[in-house]
Amino acid sequence: MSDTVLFAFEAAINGLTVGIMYSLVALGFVLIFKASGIFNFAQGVMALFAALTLVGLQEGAIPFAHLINATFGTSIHHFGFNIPTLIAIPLTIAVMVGFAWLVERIVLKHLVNQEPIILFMATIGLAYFLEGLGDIMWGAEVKRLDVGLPQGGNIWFEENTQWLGFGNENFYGFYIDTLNLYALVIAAILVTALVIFSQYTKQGRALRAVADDHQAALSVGISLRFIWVLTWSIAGIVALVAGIMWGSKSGVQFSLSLIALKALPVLILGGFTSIPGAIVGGLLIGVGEKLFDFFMQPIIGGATENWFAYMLALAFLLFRPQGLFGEKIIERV
Amino acid sequence: MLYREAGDFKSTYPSDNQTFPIRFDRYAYWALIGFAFLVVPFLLTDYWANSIVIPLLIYVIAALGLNILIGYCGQLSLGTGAFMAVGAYATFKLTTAFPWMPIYIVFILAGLVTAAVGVLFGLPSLKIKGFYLAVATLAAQFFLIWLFTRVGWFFNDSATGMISMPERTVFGVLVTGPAASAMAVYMTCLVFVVGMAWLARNLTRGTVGRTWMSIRDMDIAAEIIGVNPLIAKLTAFAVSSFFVGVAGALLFGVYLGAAEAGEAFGINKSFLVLFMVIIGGLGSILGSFLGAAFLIVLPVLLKVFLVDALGWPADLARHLEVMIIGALIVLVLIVEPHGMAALWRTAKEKLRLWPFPH
Amino acid sequence: MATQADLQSVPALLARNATRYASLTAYREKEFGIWQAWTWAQAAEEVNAMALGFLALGMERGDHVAIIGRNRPALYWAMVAAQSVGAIPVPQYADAVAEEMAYVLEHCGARFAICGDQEQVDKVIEVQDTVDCVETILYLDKRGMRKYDHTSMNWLMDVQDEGRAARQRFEPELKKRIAELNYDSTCVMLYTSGTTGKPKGVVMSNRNIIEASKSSSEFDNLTHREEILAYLPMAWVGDFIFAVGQAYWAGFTVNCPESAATMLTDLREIGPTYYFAPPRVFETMLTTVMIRMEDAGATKKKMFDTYMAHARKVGGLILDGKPVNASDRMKYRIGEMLVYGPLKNTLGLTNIRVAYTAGEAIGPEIFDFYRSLGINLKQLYGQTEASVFITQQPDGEVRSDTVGVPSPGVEVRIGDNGEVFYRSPGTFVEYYKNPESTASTKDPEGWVATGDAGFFEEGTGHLRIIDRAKDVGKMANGALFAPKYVENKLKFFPSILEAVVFGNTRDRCTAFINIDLTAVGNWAERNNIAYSSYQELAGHPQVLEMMQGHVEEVNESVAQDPMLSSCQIHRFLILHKELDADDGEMTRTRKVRRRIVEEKFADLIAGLYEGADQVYTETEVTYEDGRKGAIKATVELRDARVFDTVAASVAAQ
Amino acid sequence: MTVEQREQVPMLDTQTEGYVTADGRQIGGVVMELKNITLRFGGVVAIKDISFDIRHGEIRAIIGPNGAGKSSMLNVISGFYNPQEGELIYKGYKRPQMRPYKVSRMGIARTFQNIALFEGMSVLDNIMTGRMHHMKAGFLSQAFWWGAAAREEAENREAVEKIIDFLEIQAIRKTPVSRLPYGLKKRVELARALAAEPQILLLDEPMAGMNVEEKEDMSRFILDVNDEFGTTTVLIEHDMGVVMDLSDRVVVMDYGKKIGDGTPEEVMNNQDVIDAYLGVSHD
Repeated sequence: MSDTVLFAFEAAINGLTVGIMYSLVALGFVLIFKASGIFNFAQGVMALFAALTLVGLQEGAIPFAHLINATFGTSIHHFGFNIPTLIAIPLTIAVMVGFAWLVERIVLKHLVNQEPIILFMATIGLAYFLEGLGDIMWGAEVKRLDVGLPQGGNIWFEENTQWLGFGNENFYGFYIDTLNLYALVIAAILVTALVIFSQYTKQGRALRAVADDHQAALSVGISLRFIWVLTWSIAGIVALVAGIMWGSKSGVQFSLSLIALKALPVLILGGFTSIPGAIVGGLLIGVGEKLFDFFMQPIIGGATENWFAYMLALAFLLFRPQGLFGEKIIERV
Repeated sequence: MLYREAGDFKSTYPSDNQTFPIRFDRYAYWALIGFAFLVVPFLLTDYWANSIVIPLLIYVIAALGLNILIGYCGQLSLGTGAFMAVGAYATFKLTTAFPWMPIYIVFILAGLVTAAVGVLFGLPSLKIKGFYLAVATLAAQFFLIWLFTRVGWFFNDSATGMISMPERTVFGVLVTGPAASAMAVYMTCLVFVVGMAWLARNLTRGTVGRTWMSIRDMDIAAEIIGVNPLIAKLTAFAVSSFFVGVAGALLFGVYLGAAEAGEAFGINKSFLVLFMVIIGGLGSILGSFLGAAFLIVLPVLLKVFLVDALGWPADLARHLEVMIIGALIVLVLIVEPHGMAALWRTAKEKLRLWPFPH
Repeated sequence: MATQADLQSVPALLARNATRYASLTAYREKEFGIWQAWTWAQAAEEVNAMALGFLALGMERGDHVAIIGRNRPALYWAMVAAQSVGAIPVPQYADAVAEEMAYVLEHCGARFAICGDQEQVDKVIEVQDTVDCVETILYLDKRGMRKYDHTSMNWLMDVQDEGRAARQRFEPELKKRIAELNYDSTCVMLYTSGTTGKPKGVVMSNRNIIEASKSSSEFDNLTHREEILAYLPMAWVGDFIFAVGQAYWAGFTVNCPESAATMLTDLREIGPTYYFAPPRVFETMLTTVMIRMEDAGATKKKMFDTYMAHARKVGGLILDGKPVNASDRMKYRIGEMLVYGPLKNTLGLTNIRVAYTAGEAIGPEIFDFYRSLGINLKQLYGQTEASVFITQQPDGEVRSDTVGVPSPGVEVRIGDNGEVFYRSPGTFVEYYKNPESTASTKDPEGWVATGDAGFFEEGTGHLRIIDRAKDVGKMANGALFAPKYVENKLKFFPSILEAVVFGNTRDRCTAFINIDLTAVGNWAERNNIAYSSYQELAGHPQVLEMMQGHVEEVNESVAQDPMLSSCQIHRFLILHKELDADDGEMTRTRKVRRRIVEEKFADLIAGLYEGADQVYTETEVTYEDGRKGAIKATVELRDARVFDTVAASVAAQ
Repeated sequence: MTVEQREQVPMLDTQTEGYVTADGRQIGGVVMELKNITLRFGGVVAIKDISFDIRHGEIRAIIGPNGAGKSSMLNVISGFYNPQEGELIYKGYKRPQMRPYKVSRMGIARTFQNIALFEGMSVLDNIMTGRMHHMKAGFLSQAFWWGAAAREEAENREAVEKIIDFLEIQAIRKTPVSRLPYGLKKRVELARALAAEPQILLLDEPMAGMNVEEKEDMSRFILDVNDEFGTTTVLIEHDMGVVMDLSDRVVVMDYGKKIGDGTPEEVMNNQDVIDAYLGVSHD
């Protein structure tokens, strides 16, 4: 079997794992969009913020240390103790829930029944705010995030895929980062959890009710504000997961918030209101851009990941504006 | 309070829908123009020119452009940075390819090139709206930047991958390159700002403007009463991109002097200009000025205050700035979705009704 | 250049202006969103064309031409055009109901009726069932006229076009007719809405109008630069003098508002330099100012009050050029910048050079309010029969309680019964078809009885009007009874719109009161008192309380004046309906028709004197559309504290 | 031959005779004829095989219970929906499928059931937008406010002011429409439609949600418009009384089918119509 195919195949697999990231972020988008019709641009930054907070807690860093030092000329950095991951994660979740609550209190409450575009811009503002806040709280330098997920190539997988070479001697089996396997699993678990939550819990049903029809939901006495806090909290948790994945792979840094932008085309493909859509879309884009880059690199040069997703989405929009899973809109006057 | 409108009546339609119908405003406007052209040039120091005045003027043009697209025609765009890049690279290619070409012409041509590109990326707007369109424009943003950084032709295969502006003169006065005097650069920018603000006003006051606004307010109804959405949207994209392109051309040509698409015109530029428009006021020419001024002056103030005065590390100040801007956006949208321009309007109304509260 | 001799008619003045002020603006009208303007030359052409058109329609010398509609240039032109062909314009009140109109048309035998719009045309057509003199109807506003039978009807603009077309044929005839006009030919006929009985047609010669306009223009040295807003009813002599007489004499610009609804905005846009308004207009203006300031923030309110207080202190003096110390002047200047200037601006009074009020007494604080702002508001005393001017206040001698000194060319004397008589070039020719009342008003030497009682102040030589002569009566105890004097004092309270005092030949005085719905209504809101109608508010105990307070205040001040102290009000009630011209209780110029009120509300008056606490009554009312209905109410009667003065008994001897 | 050329062709077919209305107005020949129009949304049939004509200068009413397909009918005429079957003959020519803005350029203007004004613009600008087709100034002339643009602006403002005066909305000329009460908005929308100087004026429930005197005003305006400009008017209305006073001929629809067509009197005495209104045939 020829190298190209194999390498293409490997590229695809890596794409798949990157795709999971996109899917996770997109997932957050979809949740909030379904529940409140808000297009939450800050989702990516939330992931970054969550990751930063987690790291900070683990290291027992002092929040706003830089700020304090700058103002009082002190030079404090750490409390001098570390918080075990298993405690740090719940704490971080708590922080994200708190954040969700604040967002509802301070922002959303005042922006009800504004046009979606205004809300969208508000979330852009939110993203900036959160980004600045994260940097000020925990410092801007790139951080290693280790939640005990094994790193490095996965020998087992490599050995057990060698036979696919069919005697091609410079093929030693597919290389894949163990972390990515975990990522796959965790993502799967997360989605299932979400599904179960929305199917079998009271809040979950309320959430779906709101997603289907605001007015109706309100009329049966579901508190919209509660739902918002809820969805933003969940989005926060999803963000944390995404943050952990990305963070432990390539360190916690600003680039993380850029995947937020990547999530946009994902949504275009998947449709704004469909959870499976988000997952599929994410994977599609992930695989797509890797393969595209793999084949195009020699012809038009590399780094096409920067734009491939958007161009794909654009092309898509022109032919199926409502996305893969969205339903057609009939205009009326 | 300052207004004396009694006896200020209109006996022709042109005088009735002139830009400043109220006598007092008219005088104020001319006074300001006079000040900008006759006084400022002689007070201008290099520090002021480079840290505030010139970037301010350039971004006003960009904000005007984006405001036409979002504020007047209701088409959301996140590709401003890339379109500025188009303007910049067009300037570079034109100046290097046709050394004889007068620099002002170059800037205008650069604008036109951008307009063409803008129309191209505006085409999807005929089928898609809102966030979807935003994504389409993101495609422009990333694709174009990628193009400018990857394809050697655009930067004449310079080793650094950067483009740098050769020296050009107007009436024998050097206006580009590091040696250009602050005054010359200022004057160049001022001329463009005044000219383009005037264009923007003309376009928004008449038929074109009304077609744009009708599309913004209710596109279906607009089409049914006879607005051709194709023309309306594409003209909006063209004009908007033209403005943004010129802004980019000036930014590179007279201000930066050298640039690399990646940093100079990244997605953050898009957001910066977007914020100027939001904070300043959607659908308001004045707003574009206010917004640009605000977001140019704010960082300088913060720097002066935090870094120079309090001696904070620069990066910390940066982060605080980002945070504050973000918070401001949210605040503005909550308090006054129509931005500073709207606040100004209300203030003015109060003045006109003075001493009555309403 | 035209000399005095050949300026003996309004058309002649127009001809002069068409050359002297050719390119200056004669008329402006807010229409289609902008101020359409006509220069004197253009105006002359329009009038000329219209006159030719009238000739084409066979308008004859001495024909009466009824003009019915709101103030519009074309209607003013119609009047002058009519004069040009030797006919007599008869402007009428646009808001007159059909009957009133019927009487006037009948009485003057108008052959032509020129209407502003469909509404007026409909009225005339309705009248035509009974009145057969009207041969031709012309209208100005085409709107909705398409369906009408046009056999004897025409659009004014078409008439003009016909005129233009027929210039060749009629030019000579028109020239001839204009030439015939002289000082003695009739200029206009105006119907006085006499406070009693049917209106009388006052015949005014060119001499009356032009002389009056001339001398009054000189009195206030009005120039061609003045701007006035023509918003007063065209049928009122004042409007004719200001918008035609003086305007043509001085050559200044007449501005017509777009509609009643936009009057205030239009006033503000034009910013007149010469302005007339009856007291009630100034009154409502002041009330609205005060109401609007109520909602102002504390600091602003404070600033407003302090500076207004200061204005009251020195504003008037500064306006009269009296000495005021530097610091006060300074403070006034600041006030001008912060309050007075902006206030005048929002009211549209910034450019006022001369403003007049007349017709009724004006409340001192209202009067002073405007003067303190630096607006040269003055009072004049006049009548239709006098072509307005009898007395005027010269600059610098302005007070709220007098009506000034005799206007130039006017002789004034006080009859032994205290009635005011005058004689002037402005004095009217006669009452049309009514020699006896002509004789009873105007004696052979040309002295005219005003029907008002008054006296000249020692020292100043200013005239003071107490009341209508016939209303000044004697009380049972022989003391002097001057109801108007007391009523005015009452009406000076913003919350009182109208008051009627009774007591002639009786032992004590009583009063009806109409509350001001705006002022009291606003007060009610602030004290969250709910009310649904005038009637309900009028019946509210707290309102009664307030009125009681006012009445007693008045009594106290009346008590000061030995001559009139017995006019104190012993009992009063708040009337359950607003006095209204449509019900004949007032004239169109809103003067109370005392007799009619007395008859109509006899039961209430009886109640007041029998000392009842409540009276149940039913009153017939006419709605705007002419339908009739009845208001039922139980009115509460109140006693008021009176202040006895030794003087009262003295006067009684 | 293109749409624009068609526009030039003098209207009306000569065969059909006009008629004279009760109040003695001369009604001309057929301006528009709808033949066997059928409109579906997916499975749903909104309009089923409907035919009727509209004559020059008449006031034509379409009535029927909710969901009868009245609005859909109007949308077909204004080109917003394209019927799957049937044809629409306008001024003697079959009208091909075309974008709504082209339809409006052929002299068809309309108002909307739930007001569709441009909330962000002043009353004046809204009405000016209605005159789109009368503004021909080129883009550059606009940009530099040279001759044509400035001149056109003034000329069209004049035309618009006539309409403002006609509908008695001088006082709100420069107010942003978002600040207007419902009744006035309706009036402004009518003004915007009139500004186009249409040959056919479509009114979709012009009096929905108005109080009595607002209705009276609106009726007066509709009649005056028809009277002053001789505009052919097609209106949808619920209020039977109003329809009977206003309209010359009435089409009655129910469940997408035509159940009656004729003068108000005829329609009133039509059994199907009565049933439909009493809801006999329904639920």
